Amino acid sequence: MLDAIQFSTWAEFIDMGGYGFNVWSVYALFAILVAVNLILPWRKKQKIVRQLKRRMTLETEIQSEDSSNGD
Amino acid sequence: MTEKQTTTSAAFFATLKRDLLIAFKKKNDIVNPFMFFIIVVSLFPIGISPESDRLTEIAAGVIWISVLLASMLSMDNLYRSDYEDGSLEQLLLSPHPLFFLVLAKNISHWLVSGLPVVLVSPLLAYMLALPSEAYGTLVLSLLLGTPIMSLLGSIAVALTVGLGSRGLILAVITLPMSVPILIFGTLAVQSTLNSQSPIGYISLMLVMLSVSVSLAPLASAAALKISVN
Amino acid sequence: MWVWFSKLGSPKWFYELSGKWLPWLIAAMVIFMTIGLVWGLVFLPPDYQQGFTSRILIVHVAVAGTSLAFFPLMLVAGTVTLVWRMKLADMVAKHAAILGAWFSFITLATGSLWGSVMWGTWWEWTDSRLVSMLFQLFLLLGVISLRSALEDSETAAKACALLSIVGCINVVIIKYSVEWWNTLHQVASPVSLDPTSPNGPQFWIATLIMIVAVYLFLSVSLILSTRNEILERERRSQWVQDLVLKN
Amino acid sequence: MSSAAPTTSPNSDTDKIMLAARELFCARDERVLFKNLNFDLPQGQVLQVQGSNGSGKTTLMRILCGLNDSYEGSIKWYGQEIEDQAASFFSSLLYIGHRVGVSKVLTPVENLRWSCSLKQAVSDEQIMDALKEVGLRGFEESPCYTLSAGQQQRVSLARLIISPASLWVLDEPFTTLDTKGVAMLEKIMQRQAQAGGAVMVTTHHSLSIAELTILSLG
Repeated sequence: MLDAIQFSTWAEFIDMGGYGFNVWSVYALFAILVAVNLILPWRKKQKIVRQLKRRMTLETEIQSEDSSNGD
Repeated sequence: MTEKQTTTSAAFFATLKRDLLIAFKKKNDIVNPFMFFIIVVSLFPIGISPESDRLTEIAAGVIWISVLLASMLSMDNLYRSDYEDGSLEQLLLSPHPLFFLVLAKNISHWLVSGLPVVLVSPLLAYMLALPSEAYGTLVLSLLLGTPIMSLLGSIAVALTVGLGSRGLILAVITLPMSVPILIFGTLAVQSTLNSQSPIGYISLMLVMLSVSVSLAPLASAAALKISVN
Repeated sequence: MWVWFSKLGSPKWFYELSGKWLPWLIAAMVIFMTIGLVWGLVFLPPDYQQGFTSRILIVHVAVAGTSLAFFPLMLVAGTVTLVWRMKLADMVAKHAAILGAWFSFITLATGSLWGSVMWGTWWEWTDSRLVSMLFQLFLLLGVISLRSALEDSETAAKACALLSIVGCINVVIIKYSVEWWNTLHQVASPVSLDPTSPNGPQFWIATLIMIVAVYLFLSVSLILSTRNEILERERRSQWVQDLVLKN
Repeated sequence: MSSAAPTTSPNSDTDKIMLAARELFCARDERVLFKNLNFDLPQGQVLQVQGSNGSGKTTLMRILCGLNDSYEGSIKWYGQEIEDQAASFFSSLLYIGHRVGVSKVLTPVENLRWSCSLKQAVSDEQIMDALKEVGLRGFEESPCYTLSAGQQQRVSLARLIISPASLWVLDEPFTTLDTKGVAMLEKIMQRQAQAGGAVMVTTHHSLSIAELTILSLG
């Protein structure tokens, strides 16, 4: 298994046979694609849930005020 | 059956006549795309080079792109005023197939804004030093290409007719769609310049035109119904 | 059949079902992506022609291949929206357009990073794949801007559905016409190397794994966004409120 | 918000029901405009739709015309689905909305020539007579941008006189009309009802028409 590793030093790994910039940029872009499109929806969901909760507590407060005023 | 048929054609011609009448009364709809086309084409030699050799090389592309821009900009008013004054609702409530009424509007729009541009194109081709043997192909390709542009643009205009301020959205939607026409139109001219027969490209454009004539008005009609909803 | 179909259209049903599937999809995505990336970066032997740049291709080919799926997806979603008026289809279509634009952009960027090594140029008009991907990106941006311009959500849904259908037909025509255009302009083409030219079996297996990983990622991201859209659009319904209270 | 009760006239035993709406429901952007809305429109009746601003009057009118399809429920035309007989429905329908469908660039005659020929053949004499009846004599050949809003409204009303359509759907046709114009329109509507046609109209006026029934929305 370890024989199959194509690099013997870290520097070689970073260098990628002289094309380090291009190879790593591509992997970075891919990482951005994946991260952004998973993290954004995930954070948005939290935001939506938070807003919904706030609105619902507001509504129940208004309702309870209304009913106490009505009595 | 025959009775309905005649009224559909009557409605078709009534719509065609009405739109032509409006265009001739407004005049701007005819003059502006035409002027725009001439001005844009005249800017290229100033921006690139006055040498006729270089101009010859770009002539077909410049004319074609300017035609695309002119036809796109002139599209904006295709359904706009009808939408604002309520005529569009009347059009949608007609018992006749909307396909033909939309087609009538597209034809009238092309006659008014597309055809004049095509007719003046040899003059501009001369100014851009395009060899005269290519004039015929240029005009023919434009004659086939501009109606396709009108028909495709009509879909985008119909989709955006309800928008208050449209800005450049029409361009963003329509221009990418015009790529195939641009390719075949300019290739036809180029092949004439290389003394090859442009017949292949011309017949391909003919196919594209007939497909657009039979499908695009359907999409435009559906788009109008969506926008007026 | 109809019961199933109308169930499929129900946002609540989709929300519950996708909630069950999501952990599995995410797990599969992580596994495939880890295998693909580690293989690609560490184990893949250099290609005899392209050296280590073949590592770029594992990612590029996977993303490019997947981004071809967006217009067909939007074609289906658009048809369903227009014919059966299924709201769920529109929610998927909305986020498919955005994700599709992302994919197209990354395809172009990774493609030019590869091209800059192999062709010696960042942008090459003689490569028909890049050109037609560029126009696919433009068409997707058109759909996105149309949606953001239209205020009424129902009008926006139908209008974007129609534009997606027209756009899908157009993408196909553009693709073939650009290819043709290229074959006629090969006077001084530096594009002698094809991005799909490496032919070691290792390369293709790694690419295949990445393609599966990217498709899984696409589904996960699309499902997450669609679920958000469901919560937003159905925020007044009882089941959403119950769900929020449980959280 | 509230539902309206069916308001069929009590003596509708032999009248043919032209338009029947059942269980109409319409929500716009999550706001319910109306639900459980039922009504019949028999021949020979003028149905006035009333309701406060934003109660969905215009939406209802557009739904009935088929301009708006975001609703649930059924609308039947002589007992059949409208889609099954679209051509006959649309040739019997005449709709005048807020936007009256009059192009400002054209003259009244040119406008009517087009808008009437969308439904049926029309002669210039008919158009001239109709324009005379709506009080636009002398304005036949002036472009519509020189006319006042009320006069433009009258141009569109001339279509009512020319058209043989049996169902009129008029959305706020009185707003820009003067007293004379209101009386004229009431007369035309009454004539339509007496001839066996039907009218649906939204307005806040109290109409003096014998064949009137009222449908209240919210």
